[in-house]
Amino acid sequence: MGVRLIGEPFDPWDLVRKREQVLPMEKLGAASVFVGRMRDFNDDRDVRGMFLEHYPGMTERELERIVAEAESRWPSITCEVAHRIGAVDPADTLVLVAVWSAHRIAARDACAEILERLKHEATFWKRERLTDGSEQWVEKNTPGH
Amino acid sequence: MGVRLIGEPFDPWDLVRKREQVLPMEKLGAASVFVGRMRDFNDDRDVRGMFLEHYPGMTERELERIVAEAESRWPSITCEVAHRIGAVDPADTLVLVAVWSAHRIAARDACAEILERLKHEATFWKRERLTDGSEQWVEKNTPGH
Amino acid sequence: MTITVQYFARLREDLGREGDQVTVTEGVGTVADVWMYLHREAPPPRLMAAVNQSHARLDTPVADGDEVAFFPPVTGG
Amino acid sequence: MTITVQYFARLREDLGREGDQVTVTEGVGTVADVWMYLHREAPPPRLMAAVNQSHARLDTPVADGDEVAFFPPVTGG
Repeated sequence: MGVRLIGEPFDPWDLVRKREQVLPMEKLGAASVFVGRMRDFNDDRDVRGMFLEHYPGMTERELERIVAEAESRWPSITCEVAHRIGAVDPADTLVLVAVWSAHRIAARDACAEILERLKHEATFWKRERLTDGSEQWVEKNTPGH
Repeated sequence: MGVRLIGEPFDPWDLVRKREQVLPMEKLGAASVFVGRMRDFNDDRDVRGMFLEHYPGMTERELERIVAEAESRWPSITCEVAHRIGAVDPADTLVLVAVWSAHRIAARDACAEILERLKHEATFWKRERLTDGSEQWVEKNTPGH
Repeated sequence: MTITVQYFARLREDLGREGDQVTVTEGVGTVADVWMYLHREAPPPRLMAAVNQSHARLDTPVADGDEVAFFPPVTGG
Repeated sequence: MTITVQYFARLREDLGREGDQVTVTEGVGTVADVWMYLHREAPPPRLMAAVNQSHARLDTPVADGDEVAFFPPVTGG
């Protein structure tokens, strides 16, 4: 399991590649990866920037719990999860969920499940900065399934 | 739409990153990527290598049709699909399906749909080389949903 | 009984502080009781809570030394 | 009517050749007819086919100049 909070811009594909360098890739026929990025719009608002607040200590624990529960449900998987914290610009990566497995169904299902649980359980809160300089908290995430 | 057949080992994350350099990433909040690799086992067989035969002309057309139909069903998506052909070693990437969208559900659903249709419609055939030197054709793909 | 309370995100801004300290001898047995004791009103709708950095419900019991957090719905990912 | 036939994968190996040429004046109207004409037996189970590089069924019509392909179930990805 790899879970990390990152306070500056990062390249998700670099994280994925680095993790693969220490995995037995000849055993892992499937990799399912989700990358979420900051858009410069949300609903009908133009968004210029964002701040990602978290609950130090609890956020890491929640991410580790979510991944551990996925690994217990799909024992064959290997996971890498990263989440941005702090001040974020449009197009920056907010979240990476990468799941490797021998077979595609476990990788795909576990990747989707980890992302949905992260979005509804992990203690992050987004505050948007709009083009007029005002700021507002995002009220809630949209359901994913 | 990007669809390509590749005759030598390639880094799927490099392809993804290069494509992103020409995409409006501040509009694309979600990227869903699947990478399939050659395993050194299949069912209970140890596999030493593989040859990927295809139908030149038709294979490209089928991939383009599959992607075009996904883009018509999910109009917001952008896709990159690559598939290896020829002689392949364990851990080599066989297939990349990357889908970008403003929202995660379209990206995830389209990525899964393109992969399943590719596996059951695109004209590729795998011949495995086993550890005793014998070769055999893979009979069929396993259902993905 | 002493309980440390933390607030996050919009709730922290609305309340104008990062946390509170609760020191009581009786009448505070659950997460909801902690909120009521501090704010003299029922917890607002959609309030989320944690006890010792694990998600909790309003009827989750609290004990001496616990860290209780209140926050709005999470919006990560 | 002239039809170019191609075989792929295991079928190509089993037949020992990459393709056939069909030149007939009548009696060959569908993909199944092409197979029957060339092999004097019904198409084997799970045989797949294409006409002019698009997936076809055994009852898909064929016409002069068509490219017909026969192959086993695909196994890409």
